[in-house]
Amino acid sequence: MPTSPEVTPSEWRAAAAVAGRREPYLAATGITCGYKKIPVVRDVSISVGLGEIVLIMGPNGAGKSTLVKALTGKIPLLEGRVVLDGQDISQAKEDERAKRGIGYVPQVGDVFPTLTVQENLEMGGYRWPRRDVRTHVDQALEQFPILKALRRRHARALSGGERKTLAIARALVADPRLLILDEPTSNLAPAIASTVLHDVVDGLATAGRAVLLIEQRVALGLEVATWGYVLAGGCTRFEASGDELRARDDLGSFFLEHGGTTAVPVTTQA
Amino acid sequence: TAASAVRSTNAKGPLNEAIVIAYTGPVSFEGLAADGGVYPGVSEINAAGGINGHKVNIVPVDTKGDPADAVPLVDKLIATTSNLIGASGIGTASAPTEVPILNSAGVTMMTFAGETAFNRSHYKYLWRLLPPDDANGKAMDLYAKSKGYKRVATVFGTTTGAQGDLPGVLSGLKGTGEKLVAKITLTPNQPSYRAEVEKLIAANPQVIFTEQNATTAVTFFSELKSLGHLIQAIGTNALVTSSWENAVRKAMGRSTFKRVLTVLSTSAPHKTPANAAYARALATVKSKVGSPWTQWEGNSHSQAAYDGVIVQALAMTAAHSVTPKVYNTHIMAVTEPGAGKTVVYTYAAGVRALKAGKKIQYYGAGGPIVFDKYHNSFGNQEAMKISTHDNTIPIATIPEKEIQALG
Amino acid sequence: MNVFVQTLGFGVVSASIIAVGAMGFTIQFGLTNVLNLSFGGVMTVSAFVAYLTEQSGINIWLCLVLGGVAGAVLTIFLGRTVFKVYARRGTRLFEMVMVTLALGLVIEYAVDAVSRDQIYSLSFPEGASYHIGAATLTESQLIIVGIGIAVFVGLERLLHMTRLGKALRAMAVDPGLARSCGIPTNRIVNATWLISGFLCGVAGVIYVLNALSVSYTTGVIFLPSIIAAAILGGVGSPRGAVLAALMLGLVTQLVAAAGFSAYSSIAAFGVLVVVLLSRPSGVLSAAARKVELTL
Amino acid sequence: MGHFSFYLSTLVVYFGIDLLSAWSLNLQYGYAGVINFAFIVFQAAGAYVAGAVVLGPDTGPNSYEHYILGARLPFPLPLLAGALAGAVLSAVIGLFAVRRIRRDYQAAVMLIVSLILLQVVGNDVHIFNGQNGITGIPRPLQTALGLSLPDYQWVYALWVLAICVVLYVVVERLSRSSWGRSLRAIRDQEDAAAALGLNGTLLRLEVFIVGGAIAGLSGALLVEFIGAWSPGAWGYAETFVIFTALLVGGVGNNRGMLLGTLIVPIIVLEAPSFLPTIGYPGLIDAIEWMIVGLAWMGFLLVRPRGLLPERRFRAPRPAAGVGARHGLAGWVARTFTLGRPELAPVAPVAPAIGVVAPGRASNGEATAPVSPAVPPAGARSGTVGSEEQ
Amino acid sequence: MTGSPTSEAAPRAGDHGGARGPANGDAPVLQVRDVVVRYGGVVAVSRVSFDLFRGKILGLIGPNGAGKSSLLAAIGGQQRAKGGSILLQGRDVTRSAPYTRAQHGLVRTFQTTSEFEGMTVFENLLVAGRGAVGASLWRVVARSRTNRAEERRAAAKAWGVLERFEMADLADAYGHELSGGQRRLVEIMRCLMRDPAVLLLDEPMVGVAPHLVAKFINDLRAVAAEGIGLVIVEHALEVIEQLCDVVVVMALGEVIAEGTYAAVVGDEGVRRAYLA
Ligand SMILES: Nc1ncnc2c1ncn2[C@@H]1O[C@H](COP(=O)(O)OP(=O)(O)OP(=O)(O)O)[C@@H](O)[C@H]1O
Ligand SMILES: Nc1ncnc2c1ncn2[C@@H]1O[C@H](COP(=O)(O)OP(=O)(O)OP(=O)(O)O)[C@@H](O)[C@H]1O
Ligand SMILES: [Mg+2]
Ligand SMILES: [Mg+2]
Repeated sequence: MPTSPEVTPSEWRAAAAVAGRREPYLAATGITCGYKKIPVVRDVSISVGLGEIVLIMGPNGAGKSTLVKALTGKIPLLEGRVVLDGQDISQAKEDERAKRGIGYVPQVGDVFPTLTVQENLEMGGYRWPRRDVRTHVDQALEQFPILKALRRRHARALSGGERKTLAIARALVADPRLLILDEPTSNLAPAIASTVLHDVVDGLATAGRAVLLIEQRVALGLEVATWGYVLAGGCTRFEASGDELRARDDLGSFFLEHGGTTAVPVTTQA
Repeated sequence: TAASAVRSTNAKGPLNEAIVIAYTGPVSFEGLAADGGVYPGVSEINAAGGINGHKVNIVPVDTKGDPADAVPLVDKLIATTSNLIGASGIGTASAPTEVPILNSAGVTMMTFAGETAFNRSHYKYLWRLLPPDDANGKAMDLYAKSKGYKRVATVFGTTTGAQGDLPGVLSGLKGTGEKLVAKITLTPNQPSYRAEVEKLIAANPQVIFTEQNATTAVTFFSELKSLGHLIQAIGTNALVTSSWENAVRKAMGRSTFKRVLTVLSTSAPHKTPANAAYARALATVKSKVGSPWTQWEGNSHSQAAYDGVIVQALAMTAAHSVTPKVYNTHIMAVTEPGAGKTVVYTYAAGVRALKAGKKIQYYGAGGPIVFDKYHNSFGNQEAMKISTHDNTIPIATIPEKEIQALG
Repeated sequence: MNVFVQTLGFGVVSASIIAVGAMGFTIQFGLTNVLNLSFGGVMTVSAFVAYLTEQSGINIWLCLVLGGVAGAVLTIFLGRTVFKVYARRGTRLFEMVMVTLALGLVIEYAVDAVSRDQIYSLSFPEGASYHIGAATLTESQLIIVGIGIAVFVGLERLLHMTRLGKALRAMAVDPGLARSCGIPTNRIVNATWLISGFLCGVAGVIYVLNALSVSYTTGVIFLPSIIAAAILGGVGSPRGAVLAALMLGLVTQLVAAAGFSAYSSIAAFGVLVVVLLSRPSGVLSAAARKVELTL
Repeated sequence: MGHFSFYLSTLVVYFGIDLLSAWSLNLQYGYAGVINFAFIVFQAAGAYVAGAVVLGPDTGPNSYEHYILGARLPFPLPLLAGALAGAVLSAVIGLFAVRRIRRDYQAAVMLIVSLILLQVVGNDVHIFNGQNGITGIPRPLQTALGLSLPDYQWVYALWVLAICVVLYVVVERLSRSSWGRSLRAIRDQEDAAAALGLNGTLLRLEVFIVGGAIAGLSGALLVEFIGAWSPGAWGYAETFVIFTALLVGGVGNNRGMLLGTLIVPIIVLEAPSFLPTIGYPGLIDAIEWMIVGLAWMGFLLVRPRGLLPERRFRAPRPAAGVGARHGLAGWVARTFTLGRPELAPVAPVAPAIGVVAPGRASNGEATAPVSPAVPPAGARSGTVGSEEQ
Repeated sequence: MTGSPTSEAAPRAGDHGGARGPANGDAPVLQVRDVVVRYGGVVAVSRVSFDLFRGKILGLIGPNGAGKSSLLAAIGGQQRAKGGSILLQGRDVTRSAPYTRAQHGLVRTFQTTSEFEGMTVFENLLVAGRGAVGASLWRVVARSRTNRAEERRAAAKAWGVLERFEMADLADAYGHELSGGQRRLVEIMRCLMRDPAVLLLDEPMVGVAPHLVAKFINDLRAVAAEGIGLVIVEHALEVIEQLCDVVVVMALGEVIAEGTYAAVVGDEGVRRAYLA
């Protein structure tokens, strides 16, 4: 299988521009990463521009979470480069990347169980000066009123959805320039899921932030995505704009049929 | 059998004397005391030309005071040591495991282990140079009685040695008629013994019988002192080590220490030529023994260890053999007093006398050595004050007969 | 009766000694998830530092601070040079316990070698005596109790009121997530080591002030009580550690006063077992079950 | 030579006994996750009881030992008594210690139990004679066999090894059985395992008792060999020696224990005793311990999973038709197309940045090509294979 | 497993009695009566009741924090019910330990995945697969022959399930090496290994690729068809719509509506509490 040779950021930008993308805020090129030095994701390049909502899709075990773990610095890169806002952050530590404006809501392990809701939110605002934390926390609570009543509760004593909500709110407290959400709608009731995607995610993009979204409920993700990547077996196999994905007649008819809530096709058994 | 240690009488190369004892662990002081006797003894022998022309080496074996650790080490000793002429030490804690192995391998043992189990032992190769622990305990009773004490308290740690002496103390008290007002057992190395101290004070004894390790003693006596009740204490022979004395002396204060504490130990005449020889030999090995080296001079355990080595060597000379199987039967011959025997105080003198065809009685640094049929040598006990580590001041002697008479 | 009152007062002193160590231990265990059995070795070293400085005639309370500093320095040194290396290699909880144990052995016997296997005793003026109720306590004992209280108040405030404290707690449950929040976990871990090391050192010194002798086994002998108090109180909770230390201190002294001195520490440990049994769910939290080393 | 063989037989006996201990711990820790820092207590229980039931009646004023019912049980009953003692003590301690508490707390509780019992037995002369312990335990059948001590030792060593072989089979079978699997399930996720019908406390108690019986047996074998037993022989540090053997050998691998026990007792017990004598007494020992500690740490750094790590269970593949690839093609087809095969992806195209060739994308073709579903073969099998030894 | 679900008219009983009324004169497999769950001061579930019959699928929906998981915990025994009673196949199990309930035929999945991390995927399935044989040493020793047969059966079944959920490649992967969705699949496959009387599923489809969701739906239908009672909590409403015979809506710990899916989503109160 042909793999791309070394790609410089400028080439990348050129390619992206032609494809009708915005200038990348985060550009990851030739990423190879995995666990214990054994690659799971191989030679993947993706980018997110400010104002974009980029969706990553793919079957279970495709390497989506692994890829974003490499972007946030949770696992080391085996190859490739991560450039954030023109600066190479490939070697930067996780907390360093967070300070530079990458927010991250992991798929699992997304809150501090032994801290209260309030304290969790405060931790989200760790990068702010002390006196500003309060206002950021309050803003986040405004967005998710469900958390207000739970402020003093330990995070381990939340329901699944409350917990996910808290995780998202915590990431918002940091007011990141790039927010990475790994399956944010899981465990969320439809109403909150839709708030998250349409108000929060869309709102961030409108406000000029970059959002990288992983969704297994593909249709839901596509509602807001401006660009989509399909990942499988650790490689990107396909990418297209959100419009294009939505426009494909087969997909379109499917979404219409199912009210757009999720992509649950019902197939006959093979 | 294959188990005899030295097969040839005409051994080649140096002879090996083992010290099988705990150098580490809770009873590590035994190892130091053994070293304090064996090293000078061997040095004296070598200085006098060795045994039948052979030089002697020392092989220390650290049993850690743990029988399970001791077994493979002793087996290894027997397996890997050529010309093994004997074993010294055989400390209290693991003696019961080691003795059978060494005995069946035919290694002569010179021990100061206090176990009452050996009071009637049938081990052919085992010789004990110090009285058993309970004799020491009874001597304490007798001394207290002689001082007119009526109300006594025992304060013993739970270590092996302490538990060996305690039965003697208790059984002795029945004979002396003193009243036991408190029997306190100290779990070693606690940060405080406040409750025990309070209890002791409440019982209002006139004197304390005691044996505890240094850490325990420091804490216990400082608390006793800080509550203003530091009364007279009588200790066992295990307290005569410089590290114990230093630690406790500092905690009590120098003059208090001397005033309060009396120690009972096997009596050792200080002025015999044997003592002088021992002191000289000790000086030649001062870098090899626990410091300060002078402390071992008056230590009954060290004296016993020293005597043990000399006795072995003299027996070998008398038997014209370095094989334990052969010389073991000559041991009594060089120690027993008897009419017409030449009394010798040093190895060199003994060898000279034997060469001259005389029968000898070795009179040791720890006094005369008289083995009974169970190979035990008893002796007088002595009460003493400790002024500095190498300066003990005898104040009374408790004759062996009185101790035996007590039960 | 009087004996009991006396011992009660004294139980508080023992409790304070245990509590200081247990608080140091508990925050290290709670925040880095390392059940650090080399803690005993560090206490010994600090105790020796205090002994040596005391020998050179420095005021004993200054020695206490020096001992604490020694503990802090040694702990952070070990943390950075030893524990971290293992954590990077992905050493897990249990193996780490074994590492700390081995390290404890190394320290213990290094001290043994340097101290020539000897016991060193301190003669330290105990100062005036005070009668509090029926109990008599010396000045230094009162100061020890004071230290215990001060450490407790300080730690509680630190953990629950300050940002550093909250970050410490956050990191304890999920270091990865903490990092992705931008918390500089490295610095925070260092802070933990410094604090717990300092407390460990202080504990070693006040233990020796009470027992009045120090040898290479001092810390190892003291360690079980500290671990017991830390666990009884719930790992990571200074409040719990203090309560547990009080319980252990009083039980030990009362049982001894009742005449079962051989069983006093046994009784104290028995309390631990009983309490752990009666509230197994209290110490079992879903979050805490899957602990990850935070180094 | 004769002497060396004598020494060797001793080492073989110790090796066998440590091996039993390591298996017992492996069962408890490697499979059930119970960190039994009180291990040595169960070995001690076996040793004391096995010793005390052969000592016979009190022998008079000079014997200071306390005996159990004055029994003088014949071989091999003492061994069984030892195993039983280990099992019973395990059951008693297990009743509180293996309940559901945090694993590290459990470890600490066990450590403390170990300290408590050592103190109780050491401080109280009425229980197995306090610090002095029991001594003079006869070696089984020594007189009956009429062998010299060295020969007898070899017989004994073979006897121990025979027991090891039997127990290897037992332990290996148990740990591979569905019971062993249940233990591991409980260890990993007690809630989930309980929801599948497994009683965690019972399972842990069972493994605790089985381990305790093996420990007791090892203690009995040991005491019959050395002939004495006292608190000096079961300080809690002894437990850590076995645990180290476990770690060195590889947790969860019964064969690894062979290596572990071969290496650790030799490092811990034998190698240092070959060091030359220097300095004051005790210095060598201190240095030895430092070396042991450093070696131990070094090992954990270099081979943290042990010499023979736990073996991954390889599920036996059924004959055919299984293991077909599942990849992108299927996923896209099923996700986007409602199973309409005509939209299944067609042509292979370069992945990553080359996927959307600028020219083609700009002309707005609606059907961007999709690369075929070829999972990177190396990725999966590589990940799995990484754990293999 | 049976036919095309799109064509198949799942037994969506139009009458209210679908899951509530006895389908064929059966007694309910699971009866929940006035169950209360409290955490300290928080009342998570207050007096909830329902009956579940053989072969029926009950959907439990409601906003986040409504008390759905708490209710499942009370039924499964992970949380002690502070009031009310739970009858499993007519047996009162309100105070039983979770493993007893499981042995009496109740199997559940958890909202946060609970794979056995130190075991391979295949072993994960085997643990679920055998009856109660590995549950105690005694049974393993005493029933070694039955045991072996049972193991073989379980292994065969495991391969089938693995194949179906495209996890056969990963049979030998450890639980801790799985992706989020794969962990969920293990959870799902584990409960399909069992032949329970009652199956409780707490958001089983979260993070699972859509086509596998479809398969799983089919499987659940087949499971129900075998006469097993199912309770499923899910926020993906189309799953509930396709699957459930009856839907119970909870909010703030109480049941606010129940009935068929259509009836329930049409309900004004439900719209306000959940869907808005
Ligand atoms: N351990 C706990 N301690 C205190 N309150 C708790 C605890 N667990 C859950 N709660 C509270 O109980 C209520 C019900 O929680 P539950 O998990 O049952 O909700 P749920 O319906 O499953 O929600 P979700 O859809 O978000 O999973 C919530 O308000 C939650 O905050
Ligand atoms: N800690 C790990 N160690 C080894 N392999 C892992 C680990 N985590 C994930 N993997 C493997 O890497 C592959 C990719 O996992 P990843 O979590 O990135 O998948 P994903 O695309 O996020 O899937 P999902 O949609 O199921 O969350 C999977 O096949 C998984 O088995
Ligand atoms: Mg994922
Ligand atoms: Mg829930």
